[in-house]
Amino acid sequence: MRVEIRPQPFAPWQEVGDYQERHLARGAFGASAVFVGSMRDFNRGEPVRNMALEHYAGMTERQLTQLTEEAVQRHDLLDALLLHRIGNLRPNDPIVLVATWSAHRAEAFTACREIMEALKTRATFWKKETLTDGERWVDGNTPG
Amino acid sequence: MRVEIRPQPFAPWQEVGDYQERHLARGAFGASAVFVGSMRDFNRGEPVRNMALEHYAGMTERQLTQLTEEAVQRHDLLDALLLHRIGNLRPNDPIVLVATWSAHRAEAFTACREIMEALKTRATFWKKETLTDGERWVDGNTPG
Amino acid sequence: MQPAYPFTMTVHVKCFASLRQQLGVDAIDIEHRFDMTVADVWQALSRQPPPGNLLCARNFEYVDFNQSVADGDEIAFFPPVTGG
Amino acid sequence: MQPAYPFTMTVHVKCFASLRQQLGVDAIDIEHRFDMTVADVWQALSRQPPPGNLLCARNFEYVDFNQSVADGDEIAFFPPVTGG
Repeated sequence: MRVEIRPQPFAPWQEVGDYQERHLARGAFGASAVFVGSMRDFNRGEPVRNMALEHYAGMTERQLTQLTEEAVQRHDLLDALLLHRIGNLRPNDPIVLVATWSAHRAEAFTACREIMEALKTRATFWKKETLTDGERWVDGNTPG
Repeated sequence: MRVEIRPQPFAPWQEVGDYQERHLARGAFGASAVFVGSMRDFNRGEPVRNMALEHYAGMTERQLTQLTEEAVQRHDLLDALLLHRIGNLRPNDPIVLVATWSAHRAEAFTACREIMEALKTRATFWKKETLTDGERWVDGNTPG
Repeated sequence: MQPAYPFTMTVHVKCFASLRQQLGVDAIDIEHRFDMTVADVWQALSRQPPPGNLLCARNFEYVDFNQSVADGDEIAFFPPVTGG
Repeated sequence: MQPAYPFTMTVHVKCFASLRQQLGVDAIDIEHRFDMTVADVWQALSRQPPPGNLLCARNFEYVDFNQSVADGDEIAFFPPVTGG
């Protein structure tokens, strides 16, 4: 299991492939589910130029580790990977990556979505968007 | 949207990355969900050496296209990719890849899982496993 | 006196997976009278009652056994699917 | 006569996101009497009632406003989270 907060852009599909190659036993997993959240160039009716992602160093890492461990145990996962970006993002940049591996598909699907919902609800990140004229803090997440 | 039946092994995470790079507008999608089903080396209590995946040429392609189109429309997806392997597989080989892209996460998650369930229930594929002593047709799928 | 069914039609039949192996039939053309159902095609093909889990398609779409067939149709029989 | 609270304790307070900008406070240490709750820390920090959507953590765990705090605790205040 790996949980990381990344201050630099990452290539999500390559990260998943590399992690799987290095950490999963060949032939052991029948299912993997992945979610990637990316920055859009448009939000709530307005073009967005840039986004600053702030977190609570110390607390956020613990939360992400805890919610991922909980999902791994609850769904008997073989492995899980969670990456979350912080810092200054541009449109198209990946924000979050959640990958789960299990023997059968139900567990990987359910755990991947649960991790995302738990992260969205609990994890201490905050987004500030730069618009064409000024900035705004995002005041809540889209329902899952 | 792309739907393909592949007689040769494919690298799923690279396929998703390449497809996204070529077909999705940068900054337009906020969410992508991917499921990959892979061949395990163990099934129903026995080691599995190889697997032959048969399909109904003509019917299977139509089914996959139809069920993917239905999901794209029902969930307002920006795009979807479906690859399914046929032929002779070895453990660890990817069997199926489903990728969905949408503005927000609920649509990508739900559509990806619905496509997999529809495929498992309806699409005309059949698996024959080679065990250490002989062969067997797989007689049903694991519930989703 | 005219025969009740003066004309026959041809249906193209395919079998898949374990069923193909059990019947020893991959693809075959069957001639039959015009008022034929999928069940009749199965009977002409196998000379036995259909297995409980048998599935069938007419022209690449799932159909019930009481579905009528037409000249030139492709009728397929197969066991439960196991893809994905 | 002894004072009611002869000793004080120190709590480390952090604010995040829009709240950090509104209060102009990133991190600050607050001294207070021993029988203190998170609500007391907020009052000492801001001199105003808490916004309805205010969240708080004590030592990196979410807590309610009536949670007691102890000497050396890290107390954080922040608006609803928007990660992922």
